[in-house]
Amino acid sequence: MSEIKELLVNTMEKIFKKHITKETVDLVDEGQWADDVWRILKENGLLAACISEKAGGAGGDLEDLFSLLKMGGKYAVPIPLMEYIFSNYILEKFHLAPTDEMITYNLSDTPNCTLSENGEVSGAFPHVAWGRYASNLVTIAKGSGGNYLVKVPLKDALVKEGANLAGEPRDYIKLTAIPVLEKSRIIDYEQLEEMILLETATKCAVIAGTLKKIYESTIEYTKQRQQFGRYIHRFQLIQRHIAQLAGETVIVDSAVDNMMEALVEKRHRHEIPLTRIRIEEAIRTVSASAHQVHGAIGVTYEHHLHHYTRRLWSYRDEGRGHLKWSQKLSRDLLQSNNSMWEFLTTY
Amino acid sequence: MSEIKELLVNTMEKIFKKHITKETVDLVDEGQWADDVWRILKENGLLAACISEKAGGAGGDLEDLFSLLKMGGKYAVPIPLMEYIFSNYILEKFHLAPTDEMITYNLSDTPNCTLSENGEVSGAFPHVAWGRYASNLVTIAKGSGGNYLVKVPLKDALVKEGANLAGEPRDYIKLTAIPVLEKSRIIDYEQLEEMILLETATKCAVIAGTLKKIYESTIEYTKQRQQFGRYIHRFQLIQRHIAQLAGETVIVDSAVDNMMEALVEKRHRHEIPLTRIRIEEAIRTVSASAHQVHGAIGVTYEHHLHHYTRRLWSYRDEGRGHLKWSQKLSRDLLQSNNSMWEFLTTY
Amino acid sequence: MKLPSSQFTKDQEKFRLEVRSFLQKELANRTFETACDSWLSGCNPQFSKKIAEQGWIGLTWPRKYGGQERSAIDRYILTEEFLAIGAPVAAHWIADRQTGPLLLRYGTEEQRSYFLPRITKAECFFAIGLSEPNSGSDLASVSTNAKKVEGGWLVNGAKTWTSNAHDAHFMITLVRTAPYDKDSKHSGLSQMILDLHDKGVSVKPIKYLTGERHFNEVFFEDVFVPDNRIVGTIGEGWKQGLAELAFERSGPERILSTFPLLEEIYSILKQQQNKEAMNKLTELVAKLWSLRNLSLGVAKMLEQGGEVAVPAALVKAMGTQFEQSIPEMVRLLTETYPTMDAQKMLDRYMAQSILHSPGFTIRGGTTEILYGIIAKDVING
Amino acid sequence: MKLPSSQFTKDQEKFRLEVRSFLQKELANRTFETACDSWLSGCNPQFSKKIAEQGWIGLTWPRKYGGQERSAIDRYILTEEFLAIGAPVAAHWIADRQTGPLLLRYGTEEQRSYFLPRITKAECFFAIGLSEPNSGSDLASVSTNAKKVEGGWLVNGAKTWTSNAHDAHFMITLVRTAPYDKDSKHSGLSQMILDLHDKGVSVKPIKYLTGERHFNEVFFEDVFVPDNRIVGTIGEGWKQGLAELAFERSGPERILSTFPLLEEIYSILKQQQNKEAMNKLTELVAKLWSLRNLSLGVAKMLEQGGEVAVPAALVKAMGTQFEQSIPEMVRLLTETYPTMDAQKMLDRYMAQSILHSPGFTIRGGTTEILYGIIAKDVING
Repeated sequence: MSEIKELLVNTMEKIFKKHITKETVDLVDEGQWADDVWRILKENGLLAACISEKAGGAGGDLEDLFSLLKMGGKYAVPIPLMEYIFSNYILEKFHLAPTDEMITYNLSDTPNCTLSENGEVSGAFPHVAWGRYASNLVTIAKGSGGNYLVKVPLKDALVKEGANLAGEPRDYIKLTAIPVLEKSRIIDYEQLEEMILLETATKCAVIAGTLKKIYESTIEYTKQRQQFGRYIHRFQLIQRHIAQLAGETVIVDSAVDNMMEALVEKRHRHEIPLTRIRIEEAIRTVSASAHQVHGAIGVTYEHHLHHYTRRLWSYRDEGRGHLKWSQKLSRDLLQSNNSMWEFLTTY
Repeated sequence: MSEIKELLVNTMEKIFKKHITKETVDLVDEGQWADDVWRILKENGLLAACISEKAGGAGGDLEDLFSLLKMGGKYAVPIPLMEYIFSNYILEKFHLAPTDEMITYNLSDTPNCTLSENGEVSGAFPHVAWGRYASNLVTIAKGSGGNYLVKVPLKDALVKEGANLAGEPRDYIKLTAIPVLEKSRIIDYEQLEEMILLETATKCAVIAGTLKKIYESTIEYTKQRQQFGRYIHRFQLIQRHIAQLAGETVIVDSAVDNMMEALVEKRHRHEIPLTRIRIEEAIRTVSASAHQVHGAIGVTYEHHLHHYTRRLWSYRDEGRGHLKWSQKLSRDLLQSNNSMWEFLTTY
Repeated sequence: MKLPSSQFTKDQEKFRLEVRSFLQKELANRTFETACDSWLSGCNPQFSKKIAEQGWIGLTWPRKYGGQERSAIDRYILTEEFLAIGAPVAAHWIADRQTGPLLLRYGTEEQRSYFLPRITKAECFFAIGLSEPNSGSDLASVSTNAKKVEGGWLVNGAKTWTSNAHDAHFMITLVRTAPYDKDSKHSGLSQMILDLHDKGVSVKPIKYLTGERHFNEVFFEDVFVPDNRIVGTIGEGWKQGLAELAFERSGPERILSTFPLLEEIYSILKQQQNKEAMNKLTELVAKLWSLRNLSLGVAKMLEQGGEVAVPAALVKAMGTQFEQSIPEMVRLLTETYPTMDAQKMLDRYMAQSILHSPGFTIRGGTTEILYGIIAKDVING
Repeated sequence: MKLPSSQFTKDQEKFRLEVRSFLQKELANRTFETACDSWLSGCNPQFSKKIAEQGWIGLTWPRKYGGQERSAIDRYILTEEFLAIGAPVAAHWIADRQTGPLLLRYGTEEQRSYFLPRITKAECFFAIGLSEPNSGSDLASVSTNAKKVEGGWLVNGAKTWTSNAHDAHFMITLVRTAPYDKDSKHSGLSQMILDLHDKGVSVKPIKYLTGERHFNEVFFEDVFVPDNRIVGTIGEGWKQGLAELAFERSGPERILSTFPLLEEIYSILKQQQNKEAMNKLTELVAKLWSLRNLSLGVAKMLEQGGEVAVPAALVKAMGTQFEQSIPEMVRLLTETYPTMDAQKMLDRYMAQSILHSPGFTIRGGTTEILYGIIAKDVING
């Protein structure tokens, strides 16, 4: 990472650290909107990261975007940071206008939403992230001749509130003949796949940040907690947990960095699925080890650990998960003429 | 277990302990026949266990048989104990005459061996246990109208020597128009399955004995070996291995006992596959943990550990293994009208 | 360690079906909803009343105390059926599993006649007061203390992680009746029955990570405990408590907490006729089958009075890892979207299992502590 | 710890293909047979000669010592290609990986000019003498001692588990040059180059569990080591040895020992067009991909002079568990009958992998020791 990037990350982290406390994150569980966090991130231009300046964004490259997403994961940011940024990023990438209104998205490789001839969208979506707060939805609609990326207003949508395991809004949204605000040209299968790849990549970055937070926080705990008259990090069985936490965290961190570079160099077709598949084990190991080390205190609402572990348990089942990515990668491997070693060493 | 049974087991164990040393087991790797062991077990009537007295056997029930097989596994007995006993057991069960000549068997649910009208057997078998030493082979041959259990002499067979990972003879045997010594009536699919169930059950007993030996021997080692000035059983990470070894050993022991009782009560259709499937994990965990605890000394030929671990690694891939048993059980589960809980609690 | 195998008698089979059909009827009548981890987090006093009406609390206890004098195996069967269907039996669980046997072993006649009949009628629920804010796994370090006064003891201190203390009437409390002696860490501890509604007792909820109220901190400020509420012998509290551990550790609740999820995925895979996933499921079934054999073997051995410390601790260590692994395995067999209020039962049981799982390998002795106990027992014996 | 990512330059890619095509040709010519764990158990001095002829031993070393002055990443690529194809490079492995860098860092000019060119020509193989019969993981407790005499040192004692000492010419030996001091366990140790053909040295084979000769006990009876064979500073042996550990721990040989088996099962599953098994295989591929990124990241960081003790130890701890898991995973994907002389490559690689696996998590630092090292480093820093 260049020095200027490091400076940027440090500045970001200062803002997150100052404004996102346990109590702020609790707001999500209480069904409240963390307006301060939203306002401050917006004021600091963080919500416009990686949107070009000509489209009203703050500029920056993919590396900045990923740093921000990791930070969002690390602080369990109680607003739709990833959803807002990703929606706008996709809009710009497909030549629609980003917005500074609240926006979220829903992506599926088998869209169950239609676009009529006169530009009206109808369809239903389960589990739309932060849907109740959003003014707009980005999604794929099946229209004449193919699929379109559309931006739809939500003020006339039917919204039924729901939540994921972390208490984050995941709302059922039904659209009945809602006129689109904008639509793209026809999107082919590869373009749709590309969007889903990108979505998965952003999720991986968020998860990497969350894993890191759990790791750091658990290490800290082992330095403070005593049992049988010793700090618990001195017990071999705790050391084993520490080593496993460190291992999974550094593996995912390095996987996400490599994935991000692959994305920059447009050779990410396999790197994103590989990262996503590998993250599965990290989530399992890290959440289990962290809770085991924390003991009873870690399963209380008072302690902050669950804000991160519940998010991991939620995120792994949202969007295209490891099962589907395994099948996808598996198909490519079955059709490949390369050896495994060639697959791993050819870019 | 009744007191008389316990006495029997203790007597058996004394014989095994006295006559089966590391050096005796080494003979197998050296390609030698452990004649002393064979002679002594025979003299003590152990090779005729569970064969009825009227068929020239020593009597005894399934519990005795399983105790003997466990003992065979525990001492890595360097002769075809299980093969000899099982062959004769099957012969008697299907109304053919047991023999006191050396005998082995080959079973497959898709026999690739034919029985001609004039009673001659032709076919080839890979990996026949101790084939080079056997005078007779028990196997299934496809004849007119169906499958038959046959006893075939091996003196005119083509034998190519081979070995499993433990160095035990596993020979390629080819029969060309060899006249059978005896054949059964036509054997139907259920009867064939029943034979394979029985074979799997006997293997499970042998494996249970081998697991127990590794467990006991590893515990002993942790009491003798010092590192960093302490006995290694005092280190938490070694204690974790000890607990896992104890857990897998006691689980398999109890599974085999339950399986054996089910066999006695003829409700073993699922108990044998369940035992065999569960054993898979025990082999993996026990062999890995035992080697890890022993460190470098445990991978030397000088140490006895490998005689047991190599046998486990061999046995798990012989006969019908966990993959096929999983598929079998899976088929039953897919067709069942019971709930899982009914499946587990109904006999 | 040779354990008995897991056959049941005809009468036992009959009893199982009787319990099962009762529970299925109650389920159909919506008296309760199936849930994972219901034995500890499903506190429903009304439902416990119904169980009491069947005579199923204190099943093994003497008739003169309201029990049925049935065998421990009958009780094992009863408990299994509760767990398999995910019934909310937490209200009376501790009193039935721990308090009853403790009083039958160490209690006075007065204590037995007073408490046991009330427990069997589900009129009297118990909590356990062991852990303290700073003790964690190191139970010998408890510092809640009782000072001798005229006619009884004055208790000061606090207990934490006491499940369901807010619904319980009494608490078996481990207190220090003599100063801590580092050379004899386990001496000087005693067990007392504390009335949770007494003056000086305050119960403060600790929210579980799901936001549900589940366990509590309980504070004592000069709480007077009369002499007749001491259990057993003063100073023998540690030993008395240990004696019950094998029962607590080896029960079916260390294997079956997430069973409803396993049952549900089985039903789904059958509907799908999904061979590939069912092949994988057989491994879970084999694990469960063998753990259950072990747990049952320990139960039978306990009834015969055999030594079972190691296998009992093994059931807890291996069983809780097994129940914890079920949601992680199930998610490899089908796609799920776990939420606590999901319509699809699979998703709901997944959510319950995932969120309650972390506790399985912590409560009642962490896996790490158990490994040490098992290894020491194996080495010494 | 932020590690560099694993991109290669065009030149590096070219070099990889050059190595690969050389090895494939040799394989086709039957110069060697692919085998698992060949980097440590495949000792073939003739093959090492061929590698030397390519200039591929001491690839990174200064030209004046016979090296090519290539980058550590080039060497990483070279090593990976050896491992991926399972080439028998054990004869020169230790000299190339450890002795060369050690002498370049701590050796005298005379030692460098004498040994390095010979190593690069595959004329001179090295072993390492660390463990002793009673030291095991506790290396600080070594007791082989060297006494100062006129012009050198007299060495007495024994080393054990020295891989390939029977094929090596010299051994870098850790000896005690000052009495053991329990308050400063790591002081008083020194590194010396011992000629294995010297008077007083005897090499006794220790058979591996496969029956193969692989490691040895080496005994010293008044072996004279001249002063010019001391490496670095007397008393600094522990520190000098530690400095190289990151290289030793994080290399591709901690991930790829069983790679030929993975390659073979991939080819079989493709032939079978076995979707179900291939789905499972993607998990192994993702693990390997991520471990390789980590290992490469450490290699790049090392070249930049960064601090990598923790991630290097993590590569060893996680990587060796991964390579050990491959045979266990492969057997879930297809039926196998592993034997050492099987015709089917899958069965042969399975046998090699199963029988050699136990050593992976023991040699070069047991997993248990690594966990402690990692945890301590993490906690302190």
